[in-house]
Amino acid sequence: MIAQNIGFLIIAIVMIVAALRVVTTNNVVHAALWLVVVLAGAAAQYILLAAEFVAVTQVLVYIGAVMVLFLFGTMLTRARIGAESDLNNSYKKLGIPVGLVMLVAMGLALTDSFGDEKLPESAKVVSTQEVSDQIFGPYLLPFWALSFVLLAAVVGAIVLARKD
Amino acid sequence: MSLLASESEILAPLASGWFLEHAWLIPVIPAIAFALIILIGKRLPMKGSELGVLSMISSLVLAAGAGYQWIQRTNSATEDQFVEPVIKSWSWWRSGGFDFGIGQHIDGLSILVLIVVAFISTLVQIYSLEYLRGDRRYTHFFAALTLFSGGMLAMVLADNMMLFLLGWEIMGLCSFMLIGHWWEEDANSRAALKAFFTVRTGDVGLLVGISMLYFSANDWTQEHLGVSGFSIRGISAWALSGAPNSTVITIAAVALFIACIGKSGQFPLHTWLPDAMAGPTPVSSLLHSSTMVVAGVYLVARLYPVFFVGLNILGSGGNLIVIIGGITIVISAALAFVQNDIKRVLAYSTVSQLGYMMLGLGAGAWLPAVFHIFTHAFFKACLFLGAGSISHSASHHSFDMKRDMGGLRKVMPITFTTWIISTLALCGVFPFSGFFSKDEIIDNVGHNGYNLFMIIGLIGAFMTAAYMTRATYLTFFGEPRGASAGHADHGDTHNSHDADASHDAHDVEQSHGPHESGLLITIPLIILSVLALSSGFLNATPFGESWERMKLWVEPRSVEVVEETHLGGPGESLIINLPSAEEVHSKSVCGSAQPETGICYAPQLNHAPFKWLKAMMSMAIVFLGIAISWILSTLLFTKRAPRLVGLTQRVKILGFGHKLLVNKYYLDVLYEKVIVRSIAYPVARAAYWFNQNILDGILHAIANSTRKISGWVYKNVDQLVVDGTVNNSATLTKSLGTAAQPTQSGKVSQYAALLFSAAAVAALVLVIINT
Amino acid sequence: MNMLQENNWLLSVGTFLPMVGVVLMMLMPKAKDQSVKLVALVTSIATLAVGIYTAFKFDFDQAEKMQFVANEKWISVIKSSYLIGIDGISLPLYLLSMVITLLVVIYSLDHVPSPGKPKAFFSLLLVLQTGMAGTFIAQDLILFFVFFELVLLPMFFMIGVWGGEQRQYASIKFFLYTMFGSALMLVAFLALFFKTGAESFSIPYLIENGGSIGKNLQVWIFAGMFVGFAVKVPMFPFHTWLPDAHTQAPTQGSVILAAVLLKLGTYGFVRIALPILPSAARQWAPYIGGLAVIGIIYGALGCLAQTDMKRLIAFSSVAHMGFVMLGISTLTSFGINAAMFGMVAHGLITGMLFFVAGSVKERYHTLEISKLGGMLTQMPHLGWIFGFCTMASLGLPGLAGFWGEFPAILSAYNPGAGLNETVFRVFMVIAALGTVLAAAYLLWLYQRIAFGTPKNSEHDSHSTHDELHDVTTYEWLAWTPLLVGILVLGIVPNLLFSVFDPAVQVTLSAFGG
Amino acid sequence: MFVNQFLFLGAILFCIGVYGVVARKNAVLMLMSIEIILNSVNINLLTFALRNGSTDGHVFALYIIAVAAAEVGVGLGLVLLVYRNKKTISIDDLSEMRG
Repeated sequence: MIAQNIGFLIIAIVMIVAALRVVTTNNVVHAALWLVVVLAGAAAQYILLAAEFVAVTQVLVYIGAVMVLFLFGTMLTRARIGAESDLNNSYKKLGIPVGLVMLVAMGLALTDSFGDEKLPESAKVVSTQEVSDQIFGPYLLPFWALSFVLLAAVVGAIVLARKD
Repeated sequence: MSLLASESEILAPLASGWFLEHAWLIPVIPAIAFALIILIGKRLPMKGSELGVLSMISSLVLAAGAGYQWIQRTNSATEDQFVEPVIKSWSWWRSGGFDFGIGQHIDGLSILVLIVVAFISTLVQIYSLEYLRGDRRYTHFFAALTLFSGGMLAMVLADNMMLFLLGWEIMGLCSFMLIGHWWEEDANSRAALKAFFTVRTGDVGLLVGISMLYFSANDWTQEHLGVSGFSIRGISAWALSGAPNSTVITIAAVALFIACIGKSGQFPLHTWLPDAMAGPTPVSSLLHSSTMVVAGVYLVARLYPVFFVGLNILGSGGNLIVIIGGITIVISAALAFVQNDIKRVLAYSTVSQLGYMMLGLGAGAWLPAVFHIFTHAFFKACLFLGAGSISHSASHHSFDMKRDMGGLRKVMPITFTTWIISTLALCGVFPFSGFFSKDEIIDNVGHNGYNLFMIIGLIGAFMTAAYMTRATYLTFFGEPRGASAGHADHGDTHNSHDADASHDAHDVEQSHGPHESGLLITIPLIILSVLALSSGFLNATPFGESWERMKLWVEPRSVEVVEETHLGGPGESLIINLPSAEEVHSKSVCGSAQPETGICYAPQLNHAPFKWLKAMMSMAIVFLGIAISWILSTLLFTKRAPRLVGLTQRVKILGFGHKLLVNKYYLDVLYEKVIVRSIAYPVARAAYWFNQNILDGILHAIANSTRKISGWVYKNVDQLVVDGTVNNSATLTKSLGTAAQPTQSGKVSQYAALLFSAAAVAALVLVIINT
Repeated sequence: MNMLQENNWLLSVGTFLPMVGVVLMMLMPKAKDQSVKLVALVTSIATLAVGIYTAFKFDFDQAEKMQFVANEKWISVIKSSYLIGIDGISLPLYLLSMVITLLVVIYSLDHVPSPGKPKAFFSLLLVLQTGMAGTFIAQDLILFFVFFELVLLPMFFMIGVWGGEQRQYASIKFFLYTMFGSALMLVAFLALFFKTGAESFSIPYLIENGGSIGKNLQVWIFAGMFVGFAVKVPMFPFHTWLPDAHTQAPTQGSVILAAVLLKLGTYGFVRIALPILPSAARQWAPYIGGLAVIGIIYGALGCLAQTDMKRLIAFSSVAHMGFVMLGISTLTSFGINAAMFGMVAHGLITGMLFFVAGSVKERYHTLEISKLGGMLTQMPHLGWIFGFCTMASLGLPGLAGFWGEFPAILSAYNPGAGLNETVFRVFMVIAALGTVLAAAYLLWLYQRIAFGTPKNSEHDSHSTHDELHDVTTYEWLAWTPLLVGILVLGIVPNLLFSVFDPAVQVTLSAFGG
Repeated sequence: MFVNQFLFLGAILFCIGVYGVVARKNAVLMLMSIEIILNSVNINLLTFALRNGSTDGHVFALYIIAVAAAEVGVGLGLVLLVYRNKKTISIDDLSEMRG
C-alpha cells in the first residue's frame, strides 16, 4: 500500500505540474506535449484504481489519437511552432479566483463527505470481460447512441474541414 | 476642591515634627521653581539658575530636617516597635466611586532617597552653573533639572501608585529633554528618543501592574485599612496578608519589574543608558547615574512585599530579580572594558551597580541594596562630575580617553584625588563607602542561599576593579594625548564632543591648555568625594551592631501591627499602634506566613553576620582586579607613547622588574594580542556585539518592521481595502449601469469565465449551506 | 429623572445666539471685512459669556440632574418636542464647543484661509457652533438628529471651499460617510420610537421604556446607532474619512473637527445608546472594546507610516478615540468617566496640535515631515508649544491627556457586570502597548520636526526670512486658553471628574449600578 | 489509500482546467484545457467505481473517452474552418454573436 501511495503521490505531482504548464506555457506545441504527460499520468492513476482496460484505452485513444489530432490541428492552423505571446486573453486573472473558489468549494465538500474514508484494500483488478459485460449488457443502448455520435462527429469533422 | 489639607493627627507615641508632617513641600518647591524659571527665568540676572539652585537648597534643608526628625522618631521607638510611616493624603480626584489620593508616605527609605536626590541635585546644579555657562539654552537646562528633581522627589515620597507614576513619567520626560539638550545634533536627539522610548516600553508593565494591584487589593485595603488600592501602604500590607491570589500577584510583580528593568537599565533594556551619555555631563551625573536610574530599584524596594510574595524571594531557587540583576552585573561590566569614551565606561559601570542593587533586592538583602543606592549616588555622581571636569577644563570637551586624555593627574590634582577616592569606593575597597554596601550585598546574597549569584557578584567586583583601573590609567596616567596635551585638533575631535556647539564661549579659555577646573566644579567634587569616603560608616557592619545606623533608621521593622483604623475621610486616617506583648518578643511571621491578628508591612529578612574572613577574600579579589588591570593597562596603553624615560619611571613606581621594561613590546604583543585579544576582547566584544547587534538590532528590527508593517497596512489595508471599499462603492454604482453591456461581449472566453465563476460561487454557496 | 426648570431660557439663548450673529453678518456688505470679523468675535464672546453664566448658574451639587430644562411643543405630528436640558455630562462639552469656537474665531481674525471670503467663513463657523451646542443640549431624539446633521453642512463647505488640494474629494467623503451613518442612526431612532409605543422621542422617556424592547431587537437597534455614532467617533474600521478630512480641511476646520465634532459620536453613545438600550449595550460591549483597541494599535501604526504631519495627527485621533471607546465599552462609571475626560482632553490637545500644524503650514508652506526640521531653532516658542502638546498627547501624567488614557486602561481591568473579564484584560494590555506606540510616533514626529537643524534652505531662497516669525499675538490669544486648560486639567482632574461622575452614575443606573 | 486523495487530484486538475478555459485565448489550448477537465472527471468516476465495487464507472469513463475523441475531432474541424475564414484562432476575435 505504501508503494502505491508513493506512486500516487509522484504521479499526482507530475500531473498537476504538467497540467499547470499546459495552461500557462506560451508554446502551443509544448502545451500539447505537457498534455501528453497529464494524460499518461491519468492512465497510470487508472491502473492504481484497478481499471486496466480504461487505462489502456486512455493510452490508445488519447495519447495515440487525440494528441495526433491536436498536433495536426496546431500545424494546420498555425505555421509557427514556438513561443507566442498572445495565447492568453485579458481576463486571465479572473481565472485564478474562479479556480480557487471552485477548489475551495470542492475541497469543502470532499472533506465533509469523505473525510478520511479509505478505498477497499484488496481491490480486484476489473477485467476487460467485466467491462464488456457491462457495456454490451445494461449499457448497450448508450453504446449505440455513442456510436452514432462518433459517426456524426466523423462526418461532421470531414464536412467542416473539407476545403471547397 | 478637596485639595485643602486637613490636619491629620498621629496619636502614636512616636516622635514627629514639622518637617515630617510637611515633607510634601519638598517636591512642591522645585515644581514652583520650575514654573517660575519657565515664566521669568530669562529676565533674571542669572538666567533662572539661581531659582533652581535656591529651590534645591530649600528642598535639601527640608529633607535634612525631615531626616533628622525621622531619626528622632526611630530613636523614640523601642527596638522592636513598628515605626509608623508619616502618611498624609488628600483626595486628588474621584471617579466612579473611587477616590484617588495625593499625599506623602515618609519612612526611612523615602527619607533616605529624598536626601540623596535633593543633595545630589543641589551639587549638580551648582556644578552646572559653571559647566554650562554661556550655553544657548541655559535657562531651559535649569528648568528641566529643577522639574526633574521635583518629579523624582514627588515619586519618592508618593503615598500611592498614581502619584508615583506621575513622578516616574515626569522623570522620563526630563530625561528626554536633558539628553536631547543639544538637539541640533542628530545623535543627541536620537539618544533622547531612544531613552524615552525604551523606558516607556517598560512603563507598560507599570501601567498593567498598577491596574492589577489596584483592583486586586482595593477591596482588602478598603476593608482593613480604609485606603484605596493605590496606596503603597495598603498594597504592602495586602501583599503580606495572605489574601492575594498567587497568580495575580506574581503577574503584577513581573509587570512592575519590567518597568524597573526599563527605568533602571537592567538587562536586556539597558542599551539606552550608555547612549543617554549624549546629554550634558551634569545630566549624566544626576539622572543617569545617581538618581533617576535608581527609580526602578526604588520601586522594588518600595513595594518590596509585592515582589517578595509575588516572585517568591527567599524561596528555593533563583527568581526573576536576582537572575536579571546577576546577568546585568556581568554583561555590563564586561562592556565597560571596550569603551574609549570615559562617560560610557561610567555608564556601563552604573548599569552594573544597578545590577548589584537588584541582585540584593532579589536575594532578600533589602537593606544593603538600599544602602548601595545611597553610597553609589555619591561616588558615581562624583565620577561623572569628575569626567565632566576633565572634559570641561582639560580635554577640550572630548570624552575620548584614548585620544584626548592621559597624564592629567598632575594638572588636575583635585579632580584626580576625588576621582581616585570615588573609584576606590566603587571598587568596594575598605574603608570606602562602596565596601560597606556592595560587600554587604554579596555577603547577604550568599547568606540567603544564592551561592551562584554570590560568585557572580564577586566576579563583578573583580571586573569593576579592573575596568575602573583601566579608565583611571587612561585618563590620569601615561602621557597626555590629543586635547589634553594642548594640541587639540578641532576638526578632528568635534565629532566626539558633547558640547561643541554650545561651548564656543570657552574656546578662548581653551587656548591655555589643560588646567584645574574652577571652584564651582571642584567644590561639588570635593564634597561628593568626602561622602564617598565616609558615607559607608553610616552602616558599618564590621564594627558591630552600634554602627548599623541604617538598619535602625531605614529598615522597616517586620512586626505584626494591630491597627485600629479610623475612617474619618481622606487625609484623616488615624492610626493607633498596639503591638501586643508576646508579638514584640517572638520572631515575626511576616512574609513567611499569614499574619493572624494584625497587619504586616515588611517581610522578615535575615542579615548575614559579618565575617572578616569573607571581607578579606573579596578585598583580595578586588585588589587582584586592580593589579591585573593596572599591569595590563600599563603595558597596553603606553605603547602609544613609547618614550623610554616615562616608562621606566612608571614601572619603577609599580616595582616591576627591568626585564619587563626591556621586553615591553614583546609583552605588549603578548598581552594585547594573545591574552587580551583572545580572552578579554572576544568576551567583551561579543557582549558588546550582542548589545549593539542583537539587542539593539532586535529593537531596530522591531522598529523597522513595525514601520514596514504599518507602511504596508497603511498602503494596502487602509488605503486599498478599507478606503478602497469606500471609493469603489462609488465607482461601482457608476459602473453597474454599464456593467451589463460587457457581459454580452460575444467573447467565448468571457462567457466561460462568467459561467465558471457563477458555477464556482454557486457551488461554494451550496457547500456552505449543506455543511 | 429629576429635572430642574429654572432659567430655562439660558440654553436656548446660548445655542441660538450665534445665529443672531449670522443674520447680522448677512445684512452687512461684503466688503466690510473688519466689521464682519468684529461681529463674529463679539458673537462668540457673547455666546461664551452665556455659557459661562450657565455654568455659574449650574447646580454642581445636582450635576446628575437635567437642569435648565425647557419643554416646548415642536412637531407634535410626530410627537417630537423641543426638549432641552443639560447635566454633568453635557455641560463640559457644551462649554468646550463654545470655547473652541471663540478661539477659532480669534485665530481666524488673522488667518482667514484662502480663498478668503471672511463673511461666509465666519457665518459657517457660527452655524457650526449652533449645531454643536444644540447636539449637546438636545434631549429629544429628533432634535438631536437635526442638530447632529446641522453640523455636517458647514463642515462640508468649510472643507470643500477652504480646504487643500483634494478638498472636493475629502469633503464629499466626509459628507457621505457621515450621512451613511446618520441614515442608519435615524432608522434606529425610528425603530426605538415605534417599539416603545410611538409615544415620544424624548430621551428620558425612552430611557424609561427602552429596556422593555425585546433583546434581539435591541441588539439590532443598537447596531444602527452604533454605525451612526462610530462613523462620527470615528472607530476602526469607519475611520478612513478622518485623515482625508483633516488633511484637507483648513486649520480652523481641523481644530473644530478634532476638538468637538468627534465628540458628538462618543457623546451619542453615552447619552443615547447606552442608557436606552442597556442589554444590547452589554451584548455589544466586547465588540466595541475590541474595535477600540484595534483602533488604538491601528491608529498608532498608521501614524508611524505617515509622512505628513497633519495626517499623522489625524491618525493619532483614531488611536485616542480608541481609548475613549474602550472606556465606554467597559460599561462602568469609572470607564465612562475616563472616556468623558478623554473626550475633553483630546479636544484640547488635538485641537491645539492642529493649530500648531496650521501655523507650521503657514510658515513653511509644507507639512511634509521630511522637509521640516529645526523648528526649535527658528521658532523656539512654537517649538516648545508643540513639544508641550506632544507630551500631553502621549499621555504624560500631570497633563490632561493622561487622565483620559490611564483610567480607561485601568477600567478595562475590571469591566462592568456581565462582561468577560479575560477579554477586557487582554484589551487592557493591548491598550497599554498602544501608549508605547503613541510615545513612539509622537516623539518621532517631534524629533524630526523640532530637533535638528532647519532643512528648508530652498524655501529661504525664494521667500523673505521674516515669514518664519514666531508665535503671533493672535496665536497666543487663541492658544493660551487651550494650553492652560491642558495643564490645569492635568493637575486638577477633579475639576471635570466631579462634574461628570454624578451624571455618569445616573446614566449607568440602567446597568444596575 | 484514501478516497479523497484521488478526488482531490481530480478536483485540482479540474480547477486547473477551468483556469485554462477561462484564461486561454487560443482555441486549441482551450480544447486542451477541456481535455484536462474530462480526465479529472474520469479519475473521479474510476475512484467511485473502486469505492463502490461496481464497474459502472469504467463504462462511463470509456464513454467519456469516446465522446472526448469525437469532441476533439469536431472541435478541431471547427477551429480549422475558423482559421481558414478569419486567419486567426483567437477566440476573442470571434465576437460576431455580441449582444
